[in-house]
Amino acid sequence: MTSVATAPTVLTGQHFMNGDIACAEGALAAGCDFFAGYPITPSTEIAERMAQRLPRTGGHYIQMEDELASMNCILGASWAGRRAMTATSGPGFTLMQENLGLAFITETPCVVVNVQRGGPSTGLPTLAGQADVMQAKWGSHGDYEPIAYAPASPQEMFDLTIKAFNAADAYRQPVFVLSDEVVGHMTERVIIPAAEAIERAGRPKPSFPPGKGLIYQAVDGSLVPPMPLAGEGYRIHMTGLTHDERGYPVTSADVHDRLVRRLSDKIIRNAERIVEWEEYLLDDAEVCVVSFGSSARSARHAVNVARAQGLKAGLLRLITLWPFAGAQMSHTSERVKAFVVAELNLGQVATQVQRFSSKRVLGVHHGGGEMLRPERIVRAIKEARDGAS
Amino acid sequence: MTSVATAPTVLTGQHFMNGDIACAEGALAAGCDFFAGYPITPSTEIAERMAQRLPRTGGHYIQMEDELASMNCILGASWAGRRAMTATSGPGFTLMQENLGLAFITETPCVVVNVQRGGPSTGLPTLAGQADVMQAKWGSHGDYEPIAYAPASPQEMFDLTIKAFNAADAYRQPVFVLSDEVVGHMTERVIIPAAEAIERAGRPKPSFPPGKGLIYQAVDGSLVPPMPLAGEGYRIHMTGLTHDERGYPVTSADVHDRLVRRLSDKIIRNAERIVEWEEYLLDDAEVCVVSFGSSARSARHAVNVARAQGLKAGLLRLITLWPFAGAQMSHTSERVKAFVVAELNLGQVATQVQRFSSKRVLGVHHGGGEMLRPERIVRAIKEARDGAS
Amino acid sequence: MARAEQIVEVHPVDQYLRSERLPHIWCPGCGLGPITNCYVQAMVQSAIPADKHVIVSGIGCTGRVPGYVNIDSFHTTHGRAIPFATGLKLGNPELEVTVISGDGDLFAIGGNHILHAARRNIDLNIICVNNFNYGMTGGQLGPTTPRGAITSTTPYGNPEDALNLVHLMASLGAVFVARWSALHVRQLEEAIQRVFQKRGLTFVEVLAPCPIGFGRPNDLGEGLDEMQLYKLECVVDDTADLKDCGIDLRSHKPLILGNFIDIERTPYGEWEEDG
Amino acid sequence: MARAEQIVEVHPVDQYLRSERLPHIWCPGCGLGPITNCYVQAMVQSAIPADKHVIVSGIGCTGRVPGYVNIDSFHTTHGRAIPFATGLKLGNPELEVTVISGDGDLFAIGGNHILHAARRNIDLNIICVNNFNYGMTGGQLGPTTPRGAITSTTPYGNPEDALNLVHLMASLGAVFVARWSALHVRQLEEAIQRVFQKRGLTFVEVLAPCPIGFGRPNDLGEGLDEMQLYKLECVVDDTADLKDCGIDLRSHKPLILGNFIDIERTPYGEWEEDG
Amino acid sequence: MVAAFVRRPLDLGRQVLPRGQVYTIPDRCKGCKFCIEFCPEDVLEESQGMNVKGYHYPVVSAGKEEACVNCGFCQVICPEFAIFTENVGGGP
Amino acid sequence: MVAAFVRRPLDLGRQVLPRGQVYTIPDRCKGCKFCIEFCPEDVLEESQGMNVKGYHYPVVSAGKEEACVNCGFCQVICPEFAIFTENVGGGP
Amino acid sequence: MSRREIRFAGFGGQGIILAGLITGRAAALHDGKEAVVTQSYGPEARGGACAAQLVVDDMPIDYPMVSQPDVLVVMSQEAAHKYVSDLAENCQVLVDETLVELPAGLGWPIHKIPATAIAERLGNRMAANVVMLGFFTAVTQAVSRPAMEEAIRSSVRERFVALNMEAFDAGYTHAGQEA
Amino acid sequence: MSRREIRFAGFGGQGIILAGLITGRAAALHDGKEAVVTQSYGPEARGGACAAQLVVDDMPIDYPMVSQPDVLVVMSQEAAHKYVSDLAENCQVLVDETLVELPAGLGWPIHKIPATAIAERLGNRMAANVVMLGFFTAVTQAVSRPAMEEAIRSSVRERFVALNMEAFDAGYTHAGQEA
Ligand SMILES: Cc1ncc(C[n+]2csc(CCOP(=O)(O)OP(=O)(O)O)c2C)c(N)n1
Ligand SMILES: Cc1ncc(C[n+]2csc(CCOP(=O)(O)OP(=O)(O)O)c2C)c(N)n1
Ligand code: SF4
Ligand code: SF4
Ligand code: SF4
Ligand code: SF4
Ligand code: SF4
Ligand code: SF4
Ligand SMILES: [Mg+2]
Ligand SMILES: [Mg+2]
Repeated sequence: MTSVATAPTVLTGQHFMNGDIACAEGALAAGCDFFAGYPITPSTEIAERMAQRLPRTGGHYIQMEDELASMNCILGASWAGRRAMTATSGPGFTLMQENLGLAFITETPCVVVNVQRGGPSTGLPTLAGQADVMQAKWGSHGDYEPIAYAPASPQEMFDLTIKAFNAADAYRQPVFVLSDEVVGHMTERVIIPAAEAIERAGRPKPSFPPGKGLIYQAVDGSLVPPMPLAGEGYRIHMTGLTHDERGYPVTSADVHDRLVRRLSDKIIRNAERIVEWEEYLLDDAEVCVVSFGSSARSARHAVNVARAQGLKAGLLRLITLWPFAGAQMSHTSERVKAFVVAELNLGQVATQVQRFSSKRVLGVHHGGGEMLRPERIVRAIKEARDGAS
Repeated sequence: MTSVATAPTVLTGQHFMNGDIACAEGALAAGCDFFAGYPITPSTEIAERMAQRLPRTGGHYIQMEDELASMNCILGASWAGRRAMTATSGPGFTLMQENLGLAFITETPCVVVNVQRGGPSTGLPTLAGQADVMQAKWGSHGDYEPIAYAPASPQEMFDLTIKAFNAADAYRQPVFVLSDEVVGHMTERVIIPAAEAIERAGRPKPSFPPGKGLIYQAVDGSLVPPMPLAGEGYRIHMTGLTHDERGYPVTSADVHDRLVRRLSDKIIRNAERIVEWEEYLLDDAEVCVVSFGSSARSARHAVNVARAQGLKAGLLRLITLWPFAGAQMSHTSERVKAFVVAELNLGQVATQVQRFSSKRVLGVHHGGGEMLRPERIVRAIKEARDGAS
Repeated sequence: MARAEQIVEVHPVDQYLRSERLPHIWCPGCGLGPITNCYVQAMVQSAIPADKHVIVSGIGCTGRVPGYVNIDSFHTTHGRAIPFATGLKLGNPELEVTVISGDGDLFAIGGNHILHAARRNIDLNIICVNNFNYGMTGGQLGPTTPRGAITSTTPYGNPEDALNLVHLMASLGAVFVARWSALHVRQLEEAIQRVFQKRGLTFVEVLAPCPIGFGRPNDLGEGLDEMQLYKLECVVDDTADLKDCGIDLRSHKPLILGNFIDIERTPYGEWEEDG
Repeated sequence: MARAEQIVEVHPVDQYLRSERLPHIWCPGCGLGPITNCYVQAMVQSAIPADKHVIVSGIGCTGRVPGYVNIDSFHTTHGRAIPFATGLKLGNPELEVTVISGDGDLFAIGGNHILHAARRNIDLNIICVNNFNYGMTGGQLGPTTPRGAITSTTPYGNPEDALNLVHLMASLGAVFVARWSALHVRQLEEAIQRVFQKRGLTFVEVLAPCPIGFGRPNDLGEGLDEMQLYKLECVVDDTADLKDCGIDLRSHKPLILGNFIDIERTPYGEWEEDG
Repeated sequence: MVAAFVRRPLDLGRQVLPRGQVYTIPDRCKGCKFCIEFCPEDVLEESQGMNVKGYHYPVVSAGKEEACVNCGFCQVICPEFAIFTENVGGGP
Repeated sequence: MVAAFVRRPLDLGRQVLPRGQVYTIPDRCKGCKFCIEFCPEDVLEESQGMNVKGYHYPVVSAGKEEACVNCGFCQVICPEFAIFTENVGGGP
Repeated sequence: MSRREIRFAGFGGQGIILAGLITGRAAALHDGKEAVVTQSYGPEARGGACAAQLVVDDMPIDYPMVSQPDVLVVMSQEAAHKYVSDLAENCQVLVDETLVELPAGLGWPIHKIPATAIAERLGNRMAANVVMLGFFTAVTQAVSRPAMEEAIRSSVRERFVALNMEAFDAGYTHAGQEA
Repeated sequence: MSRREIRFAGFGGQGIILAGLITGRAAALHDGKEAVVTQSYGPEARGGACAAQLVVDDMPIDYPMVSQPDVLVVMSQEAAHKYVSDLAENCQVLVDETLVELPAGLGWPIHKIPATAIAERLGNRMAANVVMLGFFTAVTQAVSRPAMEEAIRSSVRERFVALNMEAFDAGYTHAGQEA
């Protein structure tokens, strides 16, 4: 389809939009010009919006035969120089895992949105879940370090999708927007800034001409090798096999160890720059509620209720889920008596909080299907305050 | 293919076998009569052995078009009453995750063997890794509680494969044999007992006649519903959607929560019965080395070396990786000064040990490609002893 | 005696339905109801006892059929009905296994499985409800959507060519290949009866209105309008050249129906060993 | 002047090879070397600059080809070369994208992608090296293994029928469909030249010896023996009825080769919008 | 070759036509009108009132009380299993 | 229609046949013998000695020093990029 | 005005969600309030129960779910069964009396309008939701009339604006005529 | 006898792995010792470097890898390059001199046998590995001759037993003739 830009890429202004649409608009604002996907509730609106918008903004939309194909397609597009994205939900996210692994080991930037629904399996297609948090870290075989943002509102669907694109290019790897059905389908005011005001970090390009450097060699101690594109003459070799700095496959434990450690380290060592969180009434809190995404809205409501009842509760809302805000947890752990982790799953982030604190960690969990009820969180805050001492 | 039993199912006697072959023989000894798979190094020998043995022992071997198909095929066979199995390695295991989710939510017994190689992605096809441990727990979207055995020798490939089949039937869910290339390709003495001596737990059948009970209702407080088979007249409805006790899809947060909690609880509450581990010289140990699979052999060697050097080290070898031996860790944590976790990945089991201990946890990690060198573990033991106080 | 209608509570096939689950989720005017009805009628009348009939689906509106039929029924994951059904059939060859699923489920995400099941000639009956779109997710482009058609992901017209399902299945060697519509319930019922009797992989495509996902956006109107269109434009030709049997409802070209292929080929599992 | 051979260190196409990686991993007698050689010759001689040529593969022995060719080259995951290549091509239409992969990679695990790429008529050149088995993993059954053949997972003979690749691709609408063998290097080179010039999805099957995985277990001998068999039993017939062009090397029936299909069909992305 | 989408009773030629009694389960009906439109004898029409879901279900038209030939088409075409007929004499 | 798998130089009918010089990179050779068996002029034979990998590589047979017609077949069929020829006069 | 919880309920195809969205948009973009709309639906693409929840507040809204609605708009019998219970004490219940019959004496203020019938009279049954919105605006004053009109204008297709304005007006006016 | 580490190295297709397995089997099943064989190979299906590692001990073996072999059997030049360095002080090095040339003065005891040539003489180049096993048995005494013969018998196909026994014997005998 001949794609001609006839519509503005950035819809500057105030909107009343749902999270899925805001995500699509965030992508466009970030310069996303390639979307390959496969419909799945509750993320379909993202694809539909992209199908409507991309052909009118000079980009390309293609609907693939499945999620495996979608994932690979955006990787190919990324090597062709596109800012590429796909959007899905649990079952599709699972099907993308193998080629997410390819993206991690080949350091191919891309953005993958998972609007979480109730799982496992087909589960509750139309209702919310937050049970893909650990999967986002561990869903593919082997070791790697993902970056995952967890928006809690349509506005954040917009904002964090932009950040996701920038992080993907900066660290040359997939970045996740780990939303959930409530946020994806919730409609609220979204403010889209002027195009100039939108930060777009570029993808680092090799500073050497073709043939004069190693494609997979990180420079300046950054751990992230600059990325040449297909067609530029660099005679790239990309492989999902363990490879050396030339990009060539090598059957060697040493090379493998070096490779996977660099891939991990480029994120771990930059964690401080990547990790984002929000604190609310934490300063004097005895109980720290940890939450994210739609559950964080229940949690904040609960903290307000608790405060009104005289309970010293505060909220640590995770804006990035991965890399995990371990340092923040350790730090907070020194100040509070106990943690309450509120999440729409059977206790995933809770396992991470446990790693970084020896204080009591209470979980407020629900298998999924509806937002966490604030009352339950308030009760847990009480229990945590009383139990902890 | 007309399959006639012309060969013995149980090859009673002493053998010099590699782990893959032992695994296949363990499956046959456990009564496995259905294998669907797709070749992948370093698990292919399992498929090849099954292809050779099943048609001669009254079973069925089919090679599918990919791992997604393989996984579904064994689920269908399981509902037809077969003891069904597949075997794969990292990339294939990842592709199986979506339909493993289906198996968990529909409570379909089956055994999935993952002979781990170096990852992520295609990685190091011919060399060992142990980096799919967390994936085995979290690889599919949504919450569920897997059972995973980690054999450390060909003999255990045989023994634990049998246990895997029994656990799959007892708990009505997939059970993993999480091996690695070293163990799969290592050849050692394997003793196969007499057929009568092999424990074969049966799959609980409904005690009620068709139409007189609910298919998905657990009885006797066991949390595991007995399993009718296709063709028996129970008019089964099986769905990957959230379902009630009749097996019917229900779009309800309450039903969902109840379902996923029961699915989790049937494992968590039986964890004591399922979890297996081995202790070696732990009684007076100051440093507890935690390890599993091939790495546990390096670890045991290292503990011996350490002891010879006067270091009070012991080994806690995980025989089951999931459910995680949290109680054992907490318990051990009270006795030792520090943990050393030795694994062929960048620190996966280590994150679990951290959850259950506030003692120092040192990791001896390697990205994969060769067995952990015992020297490194010995050094870590020293460091742990010196650092811990 | 004047015989106006009598109002009752039970339908004669209710015992073969999970009637406590009615009304089903399908929209008014959807073609899935008549098709389910045909399957149930054929199943009830077949020589095979209901206990040996099994129905398997993937995910989609069509994927919900097994949930309403009161026999052993398996609603698997999106695209994976066929390998699951393969396991059932090979695991217990006594079962009469029918797969019913949508065009997207069987030919988009599940395309590889139908290809290989046909190649192997697994003894399965496959009924594909072709409504030219992904109904369940709200009317997106699918592999059967004709070029130029409007869907929620092709707002400017579909830039892809559609698969011609009967042609593809015939070239893959399916032993029985037919196409009917949700209006042709008698012929459909008969075709289903025939596939129960055949050994090997059989394939029945059923054209069905999805007014929500496809009919309305493409000015084909409601379910009833599309059924009227079938009445007007369907032509039965069992000997048609399948290459030329692609379908575009909007084109007002004849829609070719028929029992096109009926051949013998030894099913998987019944070859004699060579070795 | 007597002209015996001269011993040198560099081959004329070395600059288009990642020659520092030679010798490659392929077994003696494998067909992959000559095929790589043909691709490189065709690529070098094509009107398109080497910088715009891209080669993409999945996993397998064939999947290693891109690793030896000194152009932009992508070795993806098993079965996924085509969607990756689709992204590359749509992302930058200037690229001349060739997919080269094995019969298992493209038609077993990757079958769904080739089906849909052909339906969409993505502008890709697909070269499928058919060695009738999974070479890389040690000679297992694949979708092209003929019935009755011995592989490491069909020790008693393969109970499945093989896919007829050229027939399938033709019925999916590929705009160019050819079959040659690793011996027919001249014709293969020419066919590759032609696909560089065609727009839309083209398909070239290349029969190739895999003595380890297929030749030896099926008494076809070493690579050289299989090449001799090609020499004796191949028949070129561009107009053959592709339905009848299945291949079983053990049968000693003629192996039909040729440039079978060469049609025009607008490639994906070049339709004018309808809406 | 236009499709004979409605199977006329085989015995149409005989003297005695079969007669059918129409039964409905109105609350199951979703008002698609398939039964009404495709009844070969035009036996049915939309109800005046609505069922619980707000749909008009089929009723036998005035004057058509004897018209049903029990061809069963309405029964098989009904998506909701909301209508069927029974032979009440006349034919076989 | 048996395949003409070897393309004879187009100018076979002319007076002056092209002549080729054979070049080899022996250590690349894996001894498949494709070049030897399919050379239309039977120019090549196996070496006596082995290369580093233990394979016998091609050498020009005694008495065949002038026989190569530079058809290039050995060059394209060689899996290892271990042999090629160059025109050394005679033909174009 | 502090937090006000509003639920629109009916079946798919009635434009229930759209009614919620228009109201939310009116509040958020034209009345300068905080507003959030959430929706719930089952697997049904059409015909099934569906509801839109709207919370309007002067302060930022954390928890967007409706626990006990202050306003309930009911447009199907099924919705009535499901939602007319456990309401806030002074919950205003608005019903489309064309489609819904409520038992007497429920204890909440009930406001009836034959919205579907009115829409049919205006020539398009599909406009019943906007008839209801007019009624809703007049009865509840949860949003201003100009904001609502503006929101409708920017939410429906050009060629339907006139019809919808008429529908809105009919509903709004009906409020004055309520028995 | 305590832990003894043995490495067989050559290229794929030579039967290197099989040689290791036969030896391990002889030790584990017929000599009543503990034995474990591990193997390493690259992506190559054939022709690439390959090696079998064998550890034999009287005690159960934890770490199965060979760190510093006590016996090294070399059957290709590439293997020689790769492995003839960093050996245990008294490591016995056995080479197939048909294929491998070692520089002089390496400092380890070198035992040479033209295994491939002998096998070719016996009519099958593929039997070079068993020729080497005969030589290995005689030179290293790591396993007993009867155990080895038994292991060979149960590891090769019926019709090749005679050939292999001959090969074994030729290798074994050659040890006596070593220079
Ligand atoms: C892995 C996965 N991807 C996507 C979906 C979402 N999904 C559900 S049904 C469906 C398509 C249904 O189309 P079709 O098979 O034609 O059935 P119909 O609803 O039209 O009957 C999709 C894309 C899913 N459930 N799982
Ligand atoms: C997901 C996944 N499954 C399985 C494998 C193992 N595997 C690698 S290559 C291959 C088959 C190769 O066969 P083919 O494509 O015909 O290539 P050939 O080696 O014959 O050239 C398989 C099964 C893999 N790498 N990834
Ligand atoms: S969306 Fe389409 S296919 Fe699904 S129930 Fe409605 S009409 Fe039928
Ligand atoms: S295994 Fe077969 S395909 Fe692979 S390199 Fe060897 S001969 Fe070639
Ligand atoms: S049985 Fe036939 S004639 Fe009678 S009402 Fe039904 S469709 Fe009409
Ligand atoms: S066919 Fe069934 S659902 Fe449709 S109008 Fe008639 S009775 Fe109602
Ligand atoms: S160029 Fe032709 S004639 Fe000369 S050696 Fe090679 S194959 Fe023979
Ligand atoms: S074709 Fe190449 S590899 Fe084969 S023998 Fe000749 S030179 Fe050697
Ligand atoms: Mg469909
Ligand atoms: Mg192959």
